[in-house]
Amino acid sequence: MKTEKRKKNGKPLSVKDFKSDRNVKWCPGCGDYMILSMMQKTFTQLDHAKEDIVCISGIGCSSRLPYYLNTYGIHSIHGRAPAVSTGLKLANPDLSVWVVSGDGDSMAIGGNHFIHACRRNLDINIIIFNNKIYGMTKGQSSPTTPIGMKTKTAPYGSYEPPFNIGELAISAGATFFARVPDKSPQLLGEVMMEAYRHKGTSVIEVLQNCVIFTDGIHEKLTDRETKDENQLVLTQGEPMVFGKQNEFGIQIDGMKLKKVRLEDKDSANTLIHDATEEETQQHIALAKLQLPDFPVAMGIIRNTESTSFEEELHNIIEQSQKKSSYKNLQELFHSGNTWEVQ
Amino acid sequence: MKTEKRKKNGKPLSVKDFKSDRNVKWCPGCGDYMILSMMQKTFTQLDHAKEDIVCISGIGCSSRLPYYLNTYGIHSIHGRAPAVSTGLKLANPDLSVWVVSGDGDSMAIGGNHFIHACRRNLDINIIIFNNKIYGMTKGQSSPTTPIGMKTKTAPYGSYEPPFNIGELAISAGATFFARVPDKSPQLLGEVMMEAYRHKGTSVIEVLQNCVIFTDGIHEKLTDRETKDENQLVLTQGEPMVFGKQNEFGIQIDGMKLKKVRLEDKDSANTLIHDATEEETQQHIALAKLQLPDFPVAMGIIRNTESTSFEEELHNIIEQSQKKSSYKNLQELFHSGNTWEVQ
Amino acid sequence: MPDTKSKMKMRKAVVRFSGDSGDGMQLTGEIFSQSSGSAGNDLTTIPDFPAEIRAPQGSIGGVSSFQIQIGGTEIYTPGDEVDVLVALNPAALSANLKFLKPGGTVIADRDNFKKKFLKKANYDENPLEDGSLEDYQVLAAPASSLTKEALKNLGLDMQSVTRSKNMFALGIVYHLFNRPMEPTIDFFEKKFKGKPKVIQANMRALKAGYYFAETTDVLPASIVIPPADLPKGTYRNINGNTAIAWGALAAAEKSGKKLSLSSYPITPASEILHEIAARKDQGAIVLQAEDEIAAVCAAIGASYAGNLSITSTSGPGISLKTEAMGLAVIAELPLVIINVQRSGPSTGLPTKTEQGDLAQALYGRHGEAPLIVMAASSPDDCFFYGYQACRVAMEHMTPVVLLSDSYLASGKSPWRIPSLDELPDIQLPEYEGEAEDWAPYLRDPEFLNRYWKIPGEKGYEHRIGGLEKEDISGHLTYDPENHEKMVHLRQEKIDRVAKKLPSQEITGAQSGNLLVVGWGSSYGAINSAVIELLEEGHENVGFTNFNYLSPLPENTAEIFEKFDRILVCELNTGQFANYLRTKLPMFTYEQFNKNQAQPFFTSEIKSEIIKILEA
Amino acid sequence: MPDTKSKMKMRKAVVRFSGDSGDGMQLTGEIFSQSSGSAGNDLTTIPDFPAEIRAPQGSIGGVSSFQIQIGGTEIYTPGDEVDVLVALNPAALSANLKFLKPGGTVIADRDNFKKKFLKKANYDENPLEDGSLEDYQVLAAPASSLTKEALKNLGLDMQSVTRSKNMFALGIVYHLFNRPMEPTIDFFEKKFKGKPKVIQANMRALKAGYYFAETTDVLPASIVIPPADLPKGTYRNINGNTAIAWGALAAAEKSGKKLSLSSYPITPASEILHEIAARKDQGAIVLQAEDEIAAVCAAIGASYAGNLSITSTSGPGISLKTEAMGLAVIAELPLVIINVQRSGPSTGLPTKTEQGDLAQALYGRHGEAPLIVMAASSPDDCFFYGYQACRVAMEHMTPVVLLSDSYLASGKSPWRIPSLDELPDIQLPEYEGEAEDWAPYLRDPEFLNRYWKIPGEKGYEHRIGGLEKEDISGHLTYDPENHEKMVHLRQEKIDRVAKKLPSQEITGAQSGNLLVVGWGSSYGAINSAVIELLEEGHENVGFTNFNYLSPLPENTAEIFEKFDRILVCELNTGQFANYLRTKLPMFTYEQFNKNQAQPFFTSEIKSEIIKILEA
Ligand SMILES: Cc1ncc(C[n+]2csc(CCOP(=O)(O)OP(=O)(O)O)c2C)c(N)n1
Ligand SMILES: Cc1ncc(C[n+]2csc(CCOP(=O)(O)OP(=O)(O)O)c2C)c(N)n1
Ligand code: SF4
Ligand code: SF4
Ligand SMILES: [Mg+2]
Ligand SMILES: [Mg+2]
Repeated sequence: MKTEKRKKNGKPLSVKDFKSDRNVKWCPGCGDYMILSMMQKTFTQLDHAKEDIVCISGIGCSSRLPYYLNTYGIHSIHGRAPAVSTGLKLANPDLSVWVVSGDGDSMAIGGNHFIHACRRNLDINIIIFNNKIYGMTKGQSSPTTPIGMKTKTAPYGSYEPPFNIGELAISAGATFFARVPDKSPQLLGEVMMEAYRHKGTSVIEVLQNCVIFTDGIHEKLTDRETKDENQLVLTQGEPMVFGKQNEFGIQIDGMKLKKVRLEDKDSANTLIHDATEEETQQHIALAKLQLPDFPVAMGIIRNTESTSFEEELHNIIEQSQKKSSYKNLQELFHSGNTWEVQ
Repeated sequence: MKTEKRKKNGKPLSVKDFKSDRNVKWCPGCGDYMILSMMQKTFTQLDHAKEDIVCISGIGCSSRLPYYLNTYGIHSIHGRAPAVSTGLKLANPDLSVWVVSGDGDSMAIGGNHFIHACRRNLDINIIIFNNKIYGMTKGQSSPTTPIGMKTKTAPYGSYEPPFNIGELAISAGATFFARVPDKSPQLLGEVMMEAYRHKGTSVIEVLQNCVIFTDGIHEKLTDRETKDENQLVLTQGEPMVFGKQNEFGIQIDGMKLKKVRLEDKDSANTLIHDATEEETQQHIALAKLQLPDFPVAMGIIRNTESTSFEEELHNIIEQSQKKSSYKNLQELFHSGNTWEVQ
Repeated sequence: MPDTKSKMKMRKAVVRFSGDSGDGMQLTGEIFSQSSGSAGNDLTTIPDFPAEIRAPQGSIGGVSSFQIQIGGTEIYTPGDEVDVLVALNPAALSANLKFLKPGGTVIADRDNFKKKFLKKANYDENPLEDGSLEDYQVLAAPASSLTKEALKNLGLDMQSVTRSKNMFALGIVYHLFNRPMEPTIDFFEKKFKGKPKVIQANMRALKAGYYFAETTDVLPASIVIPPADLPKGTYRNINGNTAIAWGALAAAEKSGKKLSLSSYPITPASEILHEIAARKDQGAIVLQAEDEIAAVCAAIGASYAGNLSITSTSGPGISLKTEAMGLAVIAELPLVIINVQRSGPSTGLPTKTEQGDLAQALYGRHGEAPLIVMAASSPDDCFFYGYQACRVAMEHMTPVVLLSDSYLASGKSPWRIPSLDELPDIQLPEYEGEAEDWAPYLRDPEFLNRYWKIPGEKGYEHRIGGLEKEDISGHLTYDPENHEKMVHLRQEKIDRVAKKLPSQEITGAQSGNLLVVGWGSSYGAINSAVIELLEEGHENVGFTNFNYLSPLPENTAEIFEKFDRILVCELNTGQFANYLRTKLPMFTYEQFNKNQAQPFFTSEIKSEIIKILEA
Repeated sequence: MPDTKSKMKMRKAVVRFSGDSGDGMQLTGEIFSQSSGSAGNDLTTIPDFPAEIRAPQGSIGGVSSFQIQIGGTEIYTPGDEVDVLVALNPAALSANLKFLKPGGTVIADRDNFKKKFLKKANYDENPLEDGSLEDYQVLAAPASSLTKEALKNLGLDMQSVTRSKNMFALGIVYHLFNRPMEPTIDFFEKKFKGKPKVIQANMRALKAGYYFAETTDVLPASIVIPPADLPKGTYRNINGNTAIAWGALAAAEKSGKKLSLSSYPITPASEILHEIAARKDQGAIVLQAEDEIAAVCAAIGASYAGNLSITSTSGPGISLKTEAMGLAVIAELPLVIINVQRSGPSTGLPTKTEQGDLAQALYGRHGEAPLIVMAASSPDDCFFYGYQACRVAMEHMTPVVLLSDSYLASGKSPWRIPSLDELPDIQLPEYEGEAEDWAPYLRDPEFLNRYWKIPGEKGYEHRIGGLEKEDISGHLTYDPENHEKMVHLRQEKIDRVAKKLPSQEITGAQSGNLLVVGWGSSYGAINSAVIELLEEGHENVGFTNFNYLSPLPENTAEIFEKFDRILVCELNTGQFANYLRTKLPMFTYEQFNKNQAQPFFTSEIKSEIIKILEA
């Protein structure tokens, strides 16, 4: 209701409307710029009015983003953006809430809030800028740092097995998960719009390049030469094929996925992508595909229907209000045993 | 090395050796008693000497356990036992470390430490007493409380989708996951012993009955009448069959599992359990099987090989010590630019 | 009813109900409280039950007790010493005899004093028979057997029959205190509606006890407590946790805001969460968060969204909320943080009371992060301070820490139910200028609070956060002078709240020799002590109890100046005394402290004061 | 080298190198520090770089600076006002001119003062030409072009050539201060081993600058700073973070314990974690935890396991560690918590300095949870206090909070490298009685610490935790008297550490009119101020700086008594002053506070003292 009213009254918004008056202070060349710009672009297309959008972040280079976005926003504390947004969204379910976070912010200190946001399925959109490093604090390992990579805290090479963000999110209950490289703006825009449309927690992992500390870390995936072979771009209802000439496909083999070079005969067995499937196994398997044996899955891996947490809660509130023995506070206060003093 | 020395010198231990002098204070009938008793029994069979065992817990009814176990132990703070044990195990990898926790302790406040313990693959054993409620604080919802159940904090019925502990653990990286009802002591003992033998983080979910707040919550699984049909007890290398006459089996259907009534012809397709398989999909699918459509999987669902975190770290320490430019601290202190004042 | 006993008038009396955890002592006590309230007495109650969820039956560890002080005068504590002790089994007697006054009355269930239970309570001999109770008046009633008798033919199972003996004991107490049974029978009918057998069982047991007492000669006289002189109105008993929850609900209604509560369970604060979770039926928006950090962060989100936002916890939870509280301070968001203190440090003695978290409330955050600190002083005034905390938070755009404690949380006292009209108005910090002139950190010139603009308001889009900001514009800045300005400004904003606070008042002497100072829940014991001392002729003693701690009321120094000596009494090692030393260093503070994880006794305070007066 | 200039002797001088973030100013400064150290000067340095990881080139926000004070006398601060300012571009000049003394020297790269860069620095006119610098001595050298000239034919890419201009500037400064170039050229050879072109480039640029200065007449006289009178030994420059890390490594080695560090990265503490992570080559066991809570909990685990266990962080991280610190207190485990303070509240000004977390260190936990608090006062003494913190923690079985701050962390001063023998012995709390007599909370009769028995020791199996425990046995108990005893005992254990601490000492007047009090890192500025005042004839002023805050040194009151007035200077609103008011309420404390997220200037302290003396 509210949404429609706003749409009618407002004049169409432009990217400029979403630019704040603050100077953007990321390093020149940082992948964060593209994400910001796609958010601004996406926001012009939302059904929500500008004043009904809230962007909440934690701490990190990525988490500076709300300052550059002319909406309501909170630059909160390290790792806590999902928690802050949970309180906010429950308090006012009419808002469109966007969480912006880094791989350290959401996978290290914020891991608990992240998995609980996924579990609850609050209708918020969480964008994780995965540069596989702590940018803001100058180059320490994060829980997505690959084994072997040298960082300030792993001077002899990292030896911690990294999280796969998609696997963790889906297992924790996320009903929407997508992955996009910062270098694919169009896909990023589409994914953001789908995340917006999806009811429930949407997690978008953006493979983001940090020019200072992990420059080129996603290169194999984004390089013009190699990207067709190394990205499996998923489209709902379409077969999972990739390669310059779509010469490869993904098929199943027991409960695993296998990569095949497509000959005419086996293209029939190529999996058709269904992000809306309830079961998580296939989505998890897709999220886990890695180089060099497999391409990395991009686009919307999971997108299933279910009631959002705030709907559930507000339904219960409504129901219990209807059924309550107390019409108002005074009745509550006077319930049970009372007595008069004259 | 150490272990062997100890074994030789010590006399065989009995359950009594592991009983502390404190009165056990759980409610009469609580499922925790059985878990304690199976731990004490298992400990008599370990290669580790009694003084090399440490039991670390958080806060909750379950977390009182270390007081009743005559080993070294820490009753730490709510949710933090995996973190405490990480520091302890890294400091002294020779110890056998057992974490005891509740569903609230490890899935709510301790969720982050839990997933990071699974990710790192430290060689510790985490036993989660899953009574699907906060016992100690008298009956609030936990992240494993089923939807619809009334609790002190969900007086109108719970509306939060619960975590599946196994799914979360495996996705976070756990190399060992098992599930056992408190009413199956023998299986519990076997699983504990396997967890002990397994190198890396072992997670054991015990379906524990809280006689006060969730009495009978696991009844369908443990009741003599129904348990054969409702439990799928997994054994390494054996087909996945269940039912009073093993008349049902589990097979695959795309990337999903399906339950079939076994006729001679299709028993060949019945899955053979392989807990050692690297890929996680099948283990996750097993961990997620639920009533009423499926039996619940019990026993060791996943048990894969990999180097433990403390081994990795101590290897690097050794390597870097060998390669270091500084033989000792004095050399470090004098490295770089120094000058003399006479 | 024929009145066969002589009557003894008492100004106040303390009754303690005790028995096994399964004996229903809390309910028994509650019913007696209600009947006392209805009889016009003032009262205060306190439960005392095992830390274990279910301790072994008949053991000393498993004793559950309920203490109540009732009076024809104002009652501030559940009483130091007990006049009447109900002990349903040997363990209850063993655990509670130490509280009984010399000459006090014991009402015991003789049937339960058999070998098995005596042994569990470490008695070699039956104390009802071996003469060890000769300093007391003992009514050893065959409660179990007479209850069984009274309930036969009802068709109830044995367990239900046995359990009804608590009502038998209550019947004896009713007779002892000349209480009418009708209102209680009405209560049974309401509470057990649809379960006629249970109603019957309770009623019959109650009556059996009453008539047993009437026909026995053991109790020398029945006691009459005249009604107390309380303000007119409708009353109910309330505990501190419910009162805080209701105070917040009232503040939401009065301010026209929705109430958001985000909490994580912890003893002894959980009940606030339980109550508000049940109050979804009043529109409350409740989140049981995954931990205390999530709870306070969600509360910050709800506050930014424009709701009246609160989070409730106890010590360990507060420690976890520390970081986010700093964010609320620098962001200048309204937020109420309720700390129902328990005994520390660390996990400490989680079911016991202490005033140990004051220093943390004042100084617990990194950097200079001032906020409001207030404390409730009785179970019923938890309602008012719950309300006030919400009001001050919203009016001044600041986090407020409200300190309660285990003692207030579980204790009960009669609460006069106010109408919403009686409660002070809540003036939300509404911006009234032009949209163009507004800025996120534009301030009210008098109180320095900023204005509360919330998502959904067009043209007021703005970002807040934890980085230092330029005043007014809210833009990030590293400017040294600006930081200095903001540090002072945030403190000054808190200090100016004092202008709105009521003056600090003194009970007893308005000037003189000794001013006794308390804060929060020590109020009851100190007040009783000082009143008794005044009655005993110590005219030189005054008492003042602080509910507002940061900022202190404006006239604090003025009051302190009027006395030669100042004695600060608190349940910690001197945290408030130390705070006063920093705020008003010109005075000398003596201390009386207790660190036993239990409230002050009136007698302790009295003798300390006398010691000082006589020194 | 022919000496063509007159020489000017100075006792101390301040040089500030500034340029764009890409200009290598930090390295330039470091090299100058080393050469100053080698020349026998005492010194203190401080870097000052943008908060952004990479700010736009040529902008004022992108200026990176490095300041150093060198002296033939002891040097305690990087200096208030600058004698020589190197400014490689207009932005650097614009940002730093305010620090330059009237009459001071500017060394600028004339080649960079062109339109584009002038504009970025908001200059309409070229300040090197418009006369606006006429109060200063200006050497506008064509640094870029001469460097290019000097490096031609080397075959280096343009960028490397351009970048070498910092060495040209350094060459000028070397000539100005009569510094030999050889040691620096040796350094190039070591640092750039295997890259002969880079060695050549740096060397040529340095020499070009040197000879340019020699042949130009603009600088009137070259400066000679005589060597300072420092204790004999081998020295190196060290910053506070490295010094703390090394102090802990030394304590581990000295005590025969392994070092465990569990930390989560945070500015400005991360470097301690980086350094110890690299010191796996010395056997250090390092965990980068998932958050600060995990870090402190892992540290508790490592401590129970028997390692020297530390955790390092800054304000927001400390707030998160609060709860677990309480566990370490009640469990009585050795643990060092390092807080490299930054400017708060909340995220605050994360790269800036403040002494804002003292009150939190003292009172930040729920319940009564006393621990040791100490603070380092210079970059080099961070080594000693790092060592001491570890020593006290282990000897007394207690958590210790060590306070450093951003200023100490990034500043450098010369450190005389000690041998391990020189360091105080560490006496581990070894139990020497019979195994049967041992109990987990059995205590040393003198210092009340319990003994450290660790997993692996047969016959000493025991459990610890956060619940209140009976003394000696460690069994859980709710006994009221026991709790009171334990509350006092935990405090007394901390207080008794004072017996082992050195006496607090006074600089300047040992009694008299005014005692200036500081703590931690304010030492440098206050000490310089007081020394200057003494030299100027203010004989009545003494100065004492506290490194041990909880407990205070035993002779603190004794010292305070000797002065008429006490002035407490600190970078917060008065946290230490307030603490003193609670500990020693018999004295009156005046305050001088600064909340600008930057250290005191010597001049500020001086003028405050003079104001007080003259009042
Ligand atoms: C409680 C707390 N701990 C640590 C920090 C320091 N800190 C700020 S950002 C950050 C990590 C940022 O990494 P990431 O989330 O990956 O964001 P990026 O900078 O890479 O975008 C850390 C550790 C903090 N601000 N607060
Ligand atoms: C920081 C903190 N928050 C809250 C609590 C209160 N608390 C103690 S145990 C517990 C939950 C216990 O539930 P669970 O882990 O499922 O254990 P159970 O008692 O059911 O075995 C809670 C919330 C606490 N002790 N510390
Ligand atoms: S440090 Fe990396 S992530 Fe941060 S702004 Fe620079 S390029 Fe971007
Ligand atoms: S409350 Fe439940 S979980 Fe706790 S001891 Fe009792 S039965 Fe066991
Ligand atoms: Mg990152
Ligand atoms: Mg539980």
